[in-house]
Amino acid sequence: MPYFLTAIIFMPLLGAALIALIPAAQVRSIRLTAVAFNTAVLAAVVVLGLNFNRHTGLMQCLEDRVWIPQAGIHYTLGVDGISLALVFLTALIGLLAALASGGIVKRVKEYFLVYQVLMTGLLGTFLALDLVLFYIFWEAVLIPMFFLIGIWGGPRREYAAWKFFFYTLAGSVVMLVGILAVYFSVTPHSFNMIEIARSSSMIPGGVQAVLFLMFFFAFAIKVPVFPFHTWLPDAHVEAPTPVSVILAGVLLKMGTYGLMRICVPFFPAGAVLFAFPLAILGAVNLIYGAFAAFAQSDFKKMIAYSSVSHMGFVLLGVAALNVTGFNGALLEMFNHGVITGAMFLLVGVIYDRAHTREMSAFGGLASVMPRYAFFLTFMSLASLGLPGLSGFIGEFLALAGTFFRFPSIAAVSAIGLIALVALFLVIIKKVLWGKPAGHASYPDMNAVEISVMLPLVALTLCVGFYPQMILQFQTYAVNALVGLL
Amino acid sequence: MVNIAHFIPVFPFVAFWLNIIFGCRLGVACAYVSVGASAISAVLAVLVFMGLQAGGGSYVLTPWLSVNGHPISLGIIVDSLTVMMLLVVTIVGTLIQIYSIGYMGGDPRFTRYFAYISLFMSSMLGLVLVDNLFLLYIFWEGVGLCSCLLVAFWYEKPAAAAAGIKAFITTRVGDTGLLLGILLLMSVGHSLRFADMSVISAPEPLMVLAALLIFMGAVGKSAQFPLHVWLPDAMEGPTAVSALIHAATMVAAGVYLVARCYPLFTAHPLALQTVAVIGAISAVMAASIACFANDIKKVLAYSTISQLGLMMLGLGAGGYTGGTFHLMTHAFFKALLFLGAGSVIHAVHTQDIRAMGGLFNKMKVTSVTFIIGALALAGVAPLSGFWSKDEILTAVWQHGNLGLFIAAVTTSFLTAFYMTRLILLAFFGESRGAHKAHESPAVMTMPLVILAFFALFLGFAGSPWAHHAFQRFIAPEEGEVALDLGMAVASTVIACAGILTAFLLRGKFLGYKEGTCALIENKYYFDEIYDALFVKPFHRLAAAVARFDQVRVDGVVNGVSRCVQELAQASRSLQTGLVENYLLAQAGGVFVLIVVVTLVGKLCHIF
Amino acid sequence: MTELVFYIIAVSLCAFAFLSVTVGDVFHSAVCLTFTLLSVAGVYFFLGAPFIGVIQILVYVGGIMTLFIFAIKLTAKIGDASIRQFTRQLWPGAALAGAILALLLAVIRANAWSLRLLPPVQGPDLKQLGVELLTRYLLPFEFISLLLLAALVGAIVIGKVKK
Amino acid sequence: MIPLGHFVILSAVLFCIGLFGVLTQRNAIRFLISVEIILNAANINLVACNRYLAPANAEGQVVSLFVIGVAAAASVVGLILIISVYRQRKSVFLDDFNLLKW
Repeated sequence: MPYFLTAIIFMPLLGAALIALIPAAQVRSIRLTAVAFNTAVLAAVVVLGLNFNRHTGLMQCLEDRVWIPQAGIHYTLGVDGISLALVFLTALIGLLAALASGGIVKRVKEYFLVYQVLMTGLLGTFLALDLVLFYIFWEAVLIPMFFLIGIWGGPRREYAAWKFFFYTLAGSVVMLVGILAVYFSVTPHSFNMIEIARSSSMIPGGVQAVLFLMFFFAFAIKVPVFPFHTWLPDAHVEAPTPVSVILAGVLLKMGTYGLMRICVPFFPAGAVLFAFPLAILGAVNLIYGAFAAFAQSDFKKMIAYSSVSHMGFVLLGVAALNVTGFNGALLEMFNHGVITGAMFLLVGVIYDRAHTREMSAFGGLASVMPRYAFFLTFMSLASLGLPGLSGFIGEFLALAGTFFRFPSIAAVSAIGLIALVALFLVIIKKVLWGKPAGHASYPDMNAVEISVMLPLVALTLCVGFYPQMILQFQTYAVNALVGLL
Repeated sequence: MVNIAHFIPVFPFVAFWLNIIFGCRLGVACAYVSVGASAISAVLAVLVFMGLQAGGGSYVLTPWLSVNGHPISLGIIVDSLTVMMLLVVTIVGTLIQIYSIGYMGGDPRFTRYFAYISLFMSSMLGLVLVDNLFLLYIFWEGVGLCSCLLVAFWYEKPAAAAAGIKAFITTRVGDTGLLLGILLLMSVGHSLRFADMSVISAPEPLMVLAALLIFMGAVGKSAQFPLHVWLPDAMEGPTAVSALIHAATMVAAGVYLVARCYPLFTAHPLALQTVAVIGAISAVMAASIACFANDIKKVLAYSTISQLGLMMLGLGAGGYTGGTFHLMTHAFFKALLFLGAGSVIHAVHTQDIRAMGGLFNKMKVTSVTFIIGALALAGVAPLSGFWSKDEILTAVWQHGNLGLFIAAVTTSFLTAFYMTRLILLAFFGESRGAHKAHESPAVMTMPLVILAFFALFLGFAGSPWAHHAFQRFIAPEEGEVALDLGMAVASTVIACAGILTAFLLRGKFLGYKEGTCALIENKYYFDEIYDALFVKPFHRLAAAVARFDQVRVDGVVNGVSRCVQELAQASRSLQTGLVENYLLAQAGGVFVLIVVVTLVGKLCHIF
Repeated sequence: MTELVFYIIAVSLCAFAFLSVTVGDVFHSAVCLTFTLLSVAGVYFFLGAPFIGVIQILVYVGGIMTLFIFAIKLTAKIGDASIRQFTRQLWPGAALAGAILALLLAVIRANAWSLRLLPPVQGPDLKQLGVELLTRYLLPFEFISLLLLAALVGAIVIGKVKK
Repeated sequence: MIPLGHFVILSAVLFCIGLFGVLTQRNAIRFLISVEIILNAANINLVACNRYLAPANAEGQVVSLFVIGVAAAASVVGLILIISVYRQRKSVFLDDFNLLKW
């Protein structure tokens, strides 16, 4: 199908245009339009997945048009096993977060407008194959996110929004310089990501190392890698629930996706050189995030820091530079999107009722809200990496990959595993267990909330039981990636 | 018949989802769903057992995952060890679930209880069926989760909630070792299948390390020293749970794991020796604590640790049959003891044995079955415990290490002692509580009777009269076995000595002043030490990390932004608005420019 | 002889210029400027550019200086000598100006063309100037006229007293 | 005969006096006076160089004519601005006009 990827990317934007035409007072039709368009995107992505050739590591559905010939910039799109799962995740989380946006009552029209633009940026980032195009989409994500946090956020929203914006921008600027440097260091000069990956051996080792670091800096902020992570808790705490879900579920993956799409294939020598430091950073992320999360008193902040911890697994997997590690990293990216997205939804559910996120204010909710208790327990267990649920497979593969390359780091990371268990059990204990006090009147989760959770629960279970569901799409792409090293 | 084995865990799993989703509507009926499911599993297990006569084997259901090019398949292993575990788990599990109908009756979360139990059954059965370590790990964590959820079943009680978390985290420490062991085995041994355990060749130190890491998982799950601290606390859960999970099945999984990976251990004596030593330490330590415990369930919990230690000791000393045999007999009589204790607690609403007394006349069935269980545990011939314990003692004796043998003997003696003390205090003497005790309903006593039957006669499977059927079943390759008569006499004498000592000291039990043996009464201060060594530092470290994050890491970020602001602020004051200042700066700039241009010109001339 | 006259003019030129930026009274400084401008005109005559010299006298002394005197008179009371006439950066300014002078002098000294003497060829005469202005430099020339017109209009607009 | 250097030196001295004035004058009118001195210094330079270095051409003189013209325009506008500001603020001192900052 020609222009199928273009259609996927710009469908949300079309939705935005349509929403712009609806009078602001018709909140209901605005919501419906947004949901409808996100459903359409999800359907299109499912069609894409069904037509996806699982037996090749090459790019599929390629689209290539000259865009700015004077600068050698093309409009290139394509999908492979590395991006497919993330595109699906984006579409799914996008739809669920749109469904969960019922709590947004302020300037609904603007909200969904910005939201749709965000979706276009996210999908574009994962599908772009031209560095300049990638950069444009990358930045296009930043601006709507800035507004979503800055306008619809909590009390310290402006601080959080600015912090997020400047932090990410600082990384992007370095990346822009890196993009230009890459363009000039390959012959023929090209922004095409496939060609650059193919001719990566042309770049001398030292240059590769420097460029690797430049790109890594940009991606590290997005992931976020310790010590560039402090924007994340602030942004999460201030962002409204659906935005948090997008932020944790999809946005963070842009960083790790960049690592796998750009850092490793473009600069294999740099990747090999920095694999060990990267693995150390992964272990630090894992342990540090878990510990930092443990001491928080704000529910959302705990989950935010646990995200930092989980992204440590992804880093470990990438640092392993082997098939197992890459598979684990990709799977963990997907799983983290599903699980942590669900966790933020659950935090939102309880925040809607209690209007606070202080852990000390909860307790005994298992008796008051049994369905909520089920979902929270389920997702916490998935988060802590309980075997049988999806989180475990990704973590295990990432850890196994690391173990094959750096056994000592994998062994140290085990501390993080224990800390994560402690963290999520304590969350369960503090929120659900104990005697209910003062909040006996909270209604249990309603149909909309449950219907948003159910697909995530189903995915968590299915991937946990049958990881090939996701892995089968990425096998060849990962093998191709390892082949570049 | 063997290849129906993989259906065994499916039924409880279905029962779990049925109870979770339709639990509210099913009400009390959900108990029948769970009991029915595990009864079907039991029937299947028996069928598999009978099919085993035609030869066991392992089969692969489906490839599942590929790690580093090594396929991990969903494979099932069916051999004597598996079948023994299947039988134990399904039979004991079914009986305990029946018992639970009475014991948990009226609980507001009745359905939830049975859902968890079914999930546990399913995980436990999966655990013993799978043919490789990786899948075992999955179910291993699954039973750990169920244990945690069931210990914290009455989560309104802070102690229960804390115990649940403690159970999960402590075992998770061991499990992390197991996970690392799996990774190590995978990277050096290239196979996780139990069938390949004996043929894996890799550098000796790495294999020892792998074996020890795997053993670490067993230590956590079987509550062995030094990870035993969670099991006594886990007694906060419903007593039926204690019986099923924390006595009969789950805690025995550690022993099962060692038995399953036995070739790995026997190939490396250091690993095997470690197993024996850890088992010996656990056995003696826990037995000594049990002598001073006053909570009926705590006595039994420590007894469980001690007996599991004894099994480990047996395995470590090379007594494969002894260890596994004791695992089986112990499952039955310890389940019986716990259920009996539950029955008592149900009747008197206290767990303190000093507040019981004189129950024998009020609760005939419970008392008799409990005493049968206690005697079996104490190892009095010819009850089941005698036979299995005798095997272990023989094995340890033949192993030749005197220290280990003394430990085993001491454990036997102490076991007989504390069980007699428990019975004397709880069932005989005067009634010390103002309670009207009564016998439990039939749904609870019936399983007691059945279990007592097993406790009485199961041991004969290992006796000469049955031609050592168990030994031939579990380890046919070990060849002809014979009863060491001397050892049998010795072990009976030891047990009797323990019982006798308890009788002699019976007057002193009640008047015993606390603090005389502070070290043992306080469980060797393990909780306190761990609290000071791990728990508190963990919290402190977490707080420190959070503070560090806020102050230092974020401080740097905010500091950078503040620097920019300050810089802007500072450069603001340069903008005086006075044209003369601007001009001065401009002229200065011109001056500098001229200097630079001339200098550069000069330099160009020079070079 | 002519050299001597030139040097006298040069020295007085510098002196008047210096006085015009240092004397206390603004009116005096305007007078000094007048003399400065006249001296500059004199220098032009020495350089064989009598037309420029005449224009200098006409435009500057006749036109611009008149404006200055008007301006000074219109802002009358500031002629008061007691008011501080220098900004706070007198000495930095003086030092910088001196430094630049020293630098310029050094540069001039170091260059050979500074010793060049008057060439025998006659300089451009009035006719040549006129032709150049109306041919090659026609556009700038017209721009200057436009600029003057704009300045005129602008001055009227700005100077108009608003009611 | 007078060497070119002397004219240039004269121009330089005059320029620096003007520069000094520009840097130090508080009174706006004297500021403008200083500007005129600088312009004259430039003019001397232009005419002198024209005469000495390229006597056949008239560029220097043409440009100096332009300079005079522009200077005239500049001082007209400058002075009228000063008068206008004086009407508003009753001051011609530059340090009283420091609103254009931050």
